[in-house]
Amino acid sequence: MENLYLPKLVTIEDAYLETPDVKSFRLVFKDEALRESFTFKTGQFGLYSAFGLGESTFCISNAPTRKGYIQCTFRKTGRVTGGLFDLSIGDTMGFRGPFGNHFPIDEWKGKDITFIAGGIGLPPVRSVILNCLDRREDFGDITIVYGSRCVEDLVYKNELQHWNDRDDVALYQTVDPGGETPDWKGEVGFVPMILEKAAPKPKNSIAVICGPPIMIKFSLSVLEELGFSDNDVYTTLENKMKCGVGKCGRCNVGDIYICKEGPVYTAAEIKKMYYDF
Amino acid sequence: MSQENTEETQATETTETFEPKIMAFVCNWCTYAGADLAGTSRMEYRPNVRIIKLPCTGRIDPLFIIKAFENGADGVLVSGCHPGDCHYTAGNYHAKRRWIAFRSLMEFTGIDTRRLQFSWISASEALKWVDLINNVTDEIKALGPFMDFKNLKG
Amino acid sequence: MEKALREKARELLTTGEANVIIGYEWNRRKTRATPAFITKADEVDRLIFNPLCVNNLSIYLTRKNKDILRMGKPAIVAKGCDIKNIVVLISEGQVKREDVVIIGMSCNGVVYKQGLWKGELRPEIMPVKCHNCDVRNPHLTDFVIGDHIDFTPPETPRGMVFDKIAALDAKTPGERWSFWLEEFSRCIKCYACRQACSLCYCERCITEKNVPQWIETSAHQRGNIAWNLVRAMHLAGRCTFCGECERSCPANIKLNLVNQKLVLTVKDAFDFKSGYDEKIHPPMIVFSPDDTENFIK
Amino acid sequence: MKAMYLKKAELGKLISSVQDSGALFVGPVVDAGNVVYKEIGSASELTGDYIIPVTTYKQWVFPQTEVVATFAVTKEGVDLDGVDLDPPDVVVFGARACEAASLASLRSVFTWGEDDEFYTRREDRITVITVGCTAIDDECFCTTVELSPASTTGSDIYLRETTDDEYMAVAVTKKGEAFIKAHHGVFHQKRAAEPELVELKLPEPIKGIKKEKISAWLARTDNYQSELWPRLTRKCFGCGACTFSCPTCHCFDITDEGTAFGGERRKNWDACQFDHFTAHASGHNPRDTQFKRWRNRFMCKFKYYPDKFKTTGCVGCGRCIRVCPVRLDITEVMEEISQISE
Repeated sequence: MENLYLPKLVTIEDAYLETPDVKSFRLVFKDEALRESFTFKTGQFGLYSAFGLGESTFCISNAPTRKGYIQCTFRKTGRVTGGLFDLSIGDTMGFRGPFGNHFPIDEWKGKDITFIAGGIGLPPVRSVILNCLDRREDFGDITIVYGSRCVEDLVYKNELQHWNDRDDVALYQTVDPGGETPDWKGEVGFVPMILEKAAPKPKNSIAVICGPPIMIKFSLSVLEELGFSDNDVYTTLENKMKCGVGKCGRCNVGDIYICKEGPVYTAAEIKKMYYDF
Repeated sequence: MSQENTEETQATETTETFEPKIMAFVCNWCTYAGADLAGTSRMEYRPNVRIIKLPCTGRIDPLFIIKAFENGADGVLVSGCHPGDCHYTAGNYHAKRRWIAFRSLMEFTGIDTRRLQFSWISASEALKWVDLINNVTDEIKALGPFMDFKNLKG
Repeated sequence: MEKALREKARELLTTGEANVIIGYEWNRRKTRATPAFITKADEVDRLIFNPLCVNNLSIYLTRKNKDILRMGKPAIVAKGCDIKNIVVLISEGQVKREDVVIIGMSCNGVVYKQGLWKGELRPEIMPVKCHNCDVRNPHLTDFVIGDHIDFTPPETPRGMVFDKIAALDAKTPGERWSFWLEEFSRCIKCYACRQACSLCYCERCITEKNVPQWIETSAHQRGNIAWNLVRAMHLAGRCTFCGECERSCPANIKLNLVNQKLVLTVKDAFDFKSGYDEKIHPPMIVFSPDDTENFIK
Repeated sequence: MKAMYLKKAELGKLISSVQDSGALFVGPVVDAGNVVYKEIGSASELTGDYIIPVTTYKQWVFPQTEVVATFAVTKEGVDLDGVDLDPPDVVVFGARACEAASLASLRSVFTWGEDDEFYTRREDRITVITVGCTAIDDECFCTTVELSPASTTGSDIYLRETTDDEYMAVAVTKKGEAFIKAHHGVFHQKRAAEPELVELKLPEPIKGIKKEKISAWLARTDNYQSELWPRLTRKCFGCGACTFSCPTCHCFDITDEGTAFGGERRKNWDACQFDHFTAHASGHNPRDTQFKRWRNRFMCKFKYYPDKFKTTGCVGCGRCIRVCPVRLDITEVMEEISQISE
């Protein structure tokens, strides 16, 4: 019987503590055939099981161009993520997915791309960044603005270093005022302010945003001032999900089921939705 | 419930050698110390009891007791400092009020109150602890496995 | 009576003594009374009061209903039995006495379920609480609407609930267990009992606490027994026997029996009846060194 | 297929015939003062004196709680087992026309995109035998939502009572035809004169309600913020009685039960009326007050279902009105919306 709710078993191949409460896993399917056949698109998400505790939803944070494994990053907040957080290399967990729509990267060929992320909002964006970097010649300028509350809370520190070292990426790292350490070399200030400073050119350009609602709100108005069209600004909507397949009825924003029709939307599409955030 | 439980239940049903599982919720300062004294004094008593130590009997939520039964306990023992001896002055008095109501509720619901026992045991009463555990174990052994809860459909 | 109520409501709204009147109004067909929130003085004529006004409106004073709290200072239309709940809310620090205007209604009784109403209040359709009511003249009020009612409740409470409790007490534990198993098995976990209860005011109920998941949320026997026992226990010494939980239960589970059993237990053990004096602490948060029991070894 | 007849006195025969075939027979019985659907053993348990049972028969296609996977955690890893569902045949007798129409709505959700076989396998094996209503109450409003006691949508067999204590049975679907054939010993053809049918009772359509006006008003996203929502629905205190007794409500939760060593994953009914239904782990809740949750229920019935799934979201059975502890009447909201949009 086709069981929509039956997860696939995955093994934690690598685990990495990003911040005191954020962990990244690198997962491989137990089923070797599935390792080969599994594909996903950038922006899609999965449901991750800690057996005995339940399932939790977060994005797949690696790029589909790097095959054979899944990466995810999550913050320990509740029952399931708390359980997942306690797992370590070699442990088994469950995965269902991939679900949802994806970023239309192929349509972005030849354009400049600006990534704007805050805190734990970087993982979904990372998938797009990696995808774009793997096909670097397809795109114009790449700008990344990433900030968090404090230096300790920045995720993917190694990767940030790597992006910083590249000549073909403009990386702006920032922490909220008061969150800096004495040896902090990045910016200090909220993400929207730094975005204003980075001032990406709006023409022939795409912006991808992910982060806390308040950051999204102010970044959107900055982008608007810079002259970005709502059709060129992408974000991913996150809502509580249980089934991932449009049955359980809780992720809807108005008539839109985020898990099936989302989570990736342009700002223009979001403005047309019922206000149910 | 875990498969371990159901297997064990089935096993105990078929044999004469039923060994009850007894859950004891005890306070850190008196009963636990009493049980500890029994241990350090090399007193022997029935191994059927599993102890959960809490700071005070006032911390014992009736929910713990329900949860213990749900998870396959055949009996539950709750024990703490004698009235007036509470390390936190009055935790056991509050607990006593709660137990009066809870025991009445359990009785009204039809749960055999012999499976839910309460006692006061001080840090020096190792003997009382040993006797209590032996008695409670015998009593619950005689009652057999607590099928009321084990038979609940999950 | 309704006229006096409307006048009082108009006065409270115009003077600004209250911003919202929580009362009752007719439904569209005028067959049922339903809660109403009146904020404008020219709408007070919607207010009604009759034996169909069975809801315990004190639920709207709790923090569960934040959007109602945001409407401003409430004046609540309350029968004596509803006032008992307000008293408990005050004694537990949930509501400040000065933050609510209580319009007490003299009451001759209500109907247990509104569907039973055929235009006349007969004893058979009244809930047990009404037959034993000692607060037909409301006890904690700012204003009383209606005439003084001469009614002396029976010395020892009577009625079906008490008979059933006595009958159950006389049975063996095994029989009681099967009775409750059957009752609780019908539970569908809609939590109407919790939501209807003004004393279940937690913003996060124990069933919603999931680290660990104390009470299984599935509506199977195990989860249902745990939920119903814990709900009853959380109301021990607090329940005023307003009966809203049982009335709201779509599965007709006899919640009044467990609740009243605990009311009786608390009365016997601590000589306390909840809902009469807002200055006395509820029995489960205080103690007396003289509390006696016969089961602690 | 021609109309067949079934003597009321021979229901017992039908029940044993169904049970002999290995199927469950579900019908309305009185339980603790309520008429509910229940699996029954004999005809004496059935009641004929009801408007509509308080509970729905959706529990036989979408159980309140069901295991979707079991797992055991061992040193080596996790043993995970799916469920190979083989549900029994179920015959629901005495359904009402309104409720029968709801299975199509549930199916549309559970087969949208991927098929939820926990639902479809059960629904494939259910036979719905509807009895036309000869009594109604104030809460019935099927005629307001374009159904009626005479509609056969969703029924497999439609029964009408006759004045000589029989049912006239019309097979609506192939499944119904097959059912009558399988139990042909109980059904018979009328030989004498045409029987007289007991007249159906139809609720008067509520005049103030205009369906097109409601959809047009709901379609405007600015009306989502209308003051009407809090005004009419703030008395709702957020229990799940309406959703759990609704034949088209489909929301569920997926939860794990057990210990660190093993347990099961369950699919349980859930309700959009509960405050934690949409709450994020961060504490943010998109529907943080009760009127927003109630608004979602209304929108789901009258906007999302019709637009997205092309099925009806509300069949007018009136159960949500009957069970509501604060008597929040969905038709009053429909009427109000129809009127303000004039």
